[in-house]
Amino acid sequence: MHVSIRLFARLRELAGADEIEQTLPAPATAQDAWDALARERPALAPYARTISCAVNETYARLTTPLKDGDVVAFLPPVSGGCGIRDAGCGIRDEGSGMRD
Amino acid sequence: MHVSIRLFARLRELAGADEIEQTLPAPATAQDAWDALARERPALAPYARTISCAVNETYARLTTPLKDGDVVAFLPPVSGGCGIRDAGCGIRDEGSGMRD
Amino acid sequence: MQDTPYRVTSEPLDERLARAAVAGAAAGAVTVFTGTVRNHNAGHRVLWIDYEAYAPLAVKTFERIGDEVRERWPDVRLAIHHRTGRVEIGDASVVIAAASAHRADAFAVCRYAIERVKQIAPIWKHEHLEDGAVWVEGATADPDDRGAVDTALQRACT
Amino acid sequence: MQDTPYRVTSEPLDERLARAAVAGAAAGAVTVFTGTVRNHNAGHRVLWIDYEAYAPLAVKTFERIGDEVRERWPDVRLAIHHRTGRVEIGDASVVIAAASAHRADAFAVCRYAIERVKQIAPIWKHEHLEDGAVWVEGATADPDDRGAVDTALQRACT
Repeated sequence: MHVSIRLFARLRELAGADEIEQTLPAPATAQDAWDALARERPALAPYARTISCAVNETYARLTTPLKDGDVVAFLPPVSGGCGIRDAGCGIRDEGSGMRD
Repeated sequence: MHVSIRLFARLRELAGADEIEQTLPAPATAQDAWDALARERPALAPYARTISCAVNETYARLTTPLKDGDVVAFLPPVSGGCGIRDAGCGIRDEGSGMRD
Repeated sequence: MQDTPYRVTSEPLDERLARAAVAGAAAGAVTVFTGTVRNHNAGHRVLWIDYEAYAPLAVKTFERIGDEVRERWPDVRLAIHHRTGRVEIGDASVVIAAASAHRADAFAVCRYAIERVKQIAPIWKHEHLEDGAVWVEGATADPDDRGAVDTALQRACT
Repeated sequence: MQDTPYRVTSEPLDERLARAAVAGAAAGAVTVFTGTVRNHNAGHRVLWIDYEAYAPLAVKTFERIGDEVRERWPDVRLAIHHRTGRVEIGDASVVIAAASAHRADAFAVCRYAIERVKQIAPIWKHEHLEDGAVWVEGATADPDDRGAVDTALQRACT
């Protein structure tokens, strides 16, 4: 099956693309899509345990089965909201920054 | 001694005046000024236990000694802030309204 | 007027003025609370509310609340603007702004300040209903009452 | 646009739009939270921040936060506006407005919503410093994580 993968923020930069067409043997889950992606782009591998995933613009578990044509997004840990990671808005609980 | 008394809200309406010149035998406290006021205007008497007092535009105890020329304000229970007494802004703890 | 943190005014309130009075490059978080006049109260239709204030004492009281805030939250900036006179349904009677580097403090100070305003500001509501007018009487104002301060702190979640 | 409660936009944010999206005659209390970009971070001078979002999922996530709020606080109205792209120092990255008949709920919902935005909105900060740029990575977004919801509720003082 063919799925379209969307990448954001540092994942996008590490992969050098925000959109990647991926072919997977059926049946496949979102986890399978990630595994295929990270095999081809080992720089992404360290994110295996911290990504979130969305299928067709809806948050989904990595165990979600995929269908042909699905859009699968992989999201690094998020940091929306306000200000600055350790001070602005009191964001004391966020992880450290990732240098480009 | 002479002091100038200021009244607000329902106290003002009950007294029919917002400013009253009062002569008091010296020495006198804010409590003495209230007592003289309430003697002359018995409608104010029910407020004896719930008034606050300010002397020269500063909150003061009723035990504060007065000087000639002081401005003494007597304040009924306050209700500033927002909305409505039992609903607007969640003002659930306020007293009931006082009909004119 | 633009940057006056503590105001009692018969003019309509504008949240932007309260916000401008606390804004600064160090503030990552600004919380603005607006209290407005509602159109009903315990089953009675409210037509409008007249707010009466002892204005010079009210401004001093806001400054005192500012001092209380500074002692506990030294880095938070606060503004309190309260309206007097006739306030129509939907219009703001009070606007409170708090700015801080930390959102927890901006929320806490804003909440603390509205509680203290209600407890000790020399201001009175005169509700105008269809069948007459009612003076609303809440708390006996006592700025030194520690119990009231503790209640305000508790409601501010601190 | 005037009354859109949930927005992701590259335009500068205006608190009045978020306020307008929640205002109504039943609301006696409106709380507006604004998060702005600060000029320093852990000793580094910040020049500006780029916010990247997965916009359609971000709007859906705001709607989800709205659903969570409605379940717990049925009478509170909520708006969440988040900016994307380059945001200069002092400018707002996020504005959250909550309106209620009760001030306690307006404060609680506003605080709950900013905590949830930080936990689960698919949005990323790219800080531009004098010596380069840094991706800020916070929480792994998991909308179904009850522990995160409990943390947000606790911070909302409920």
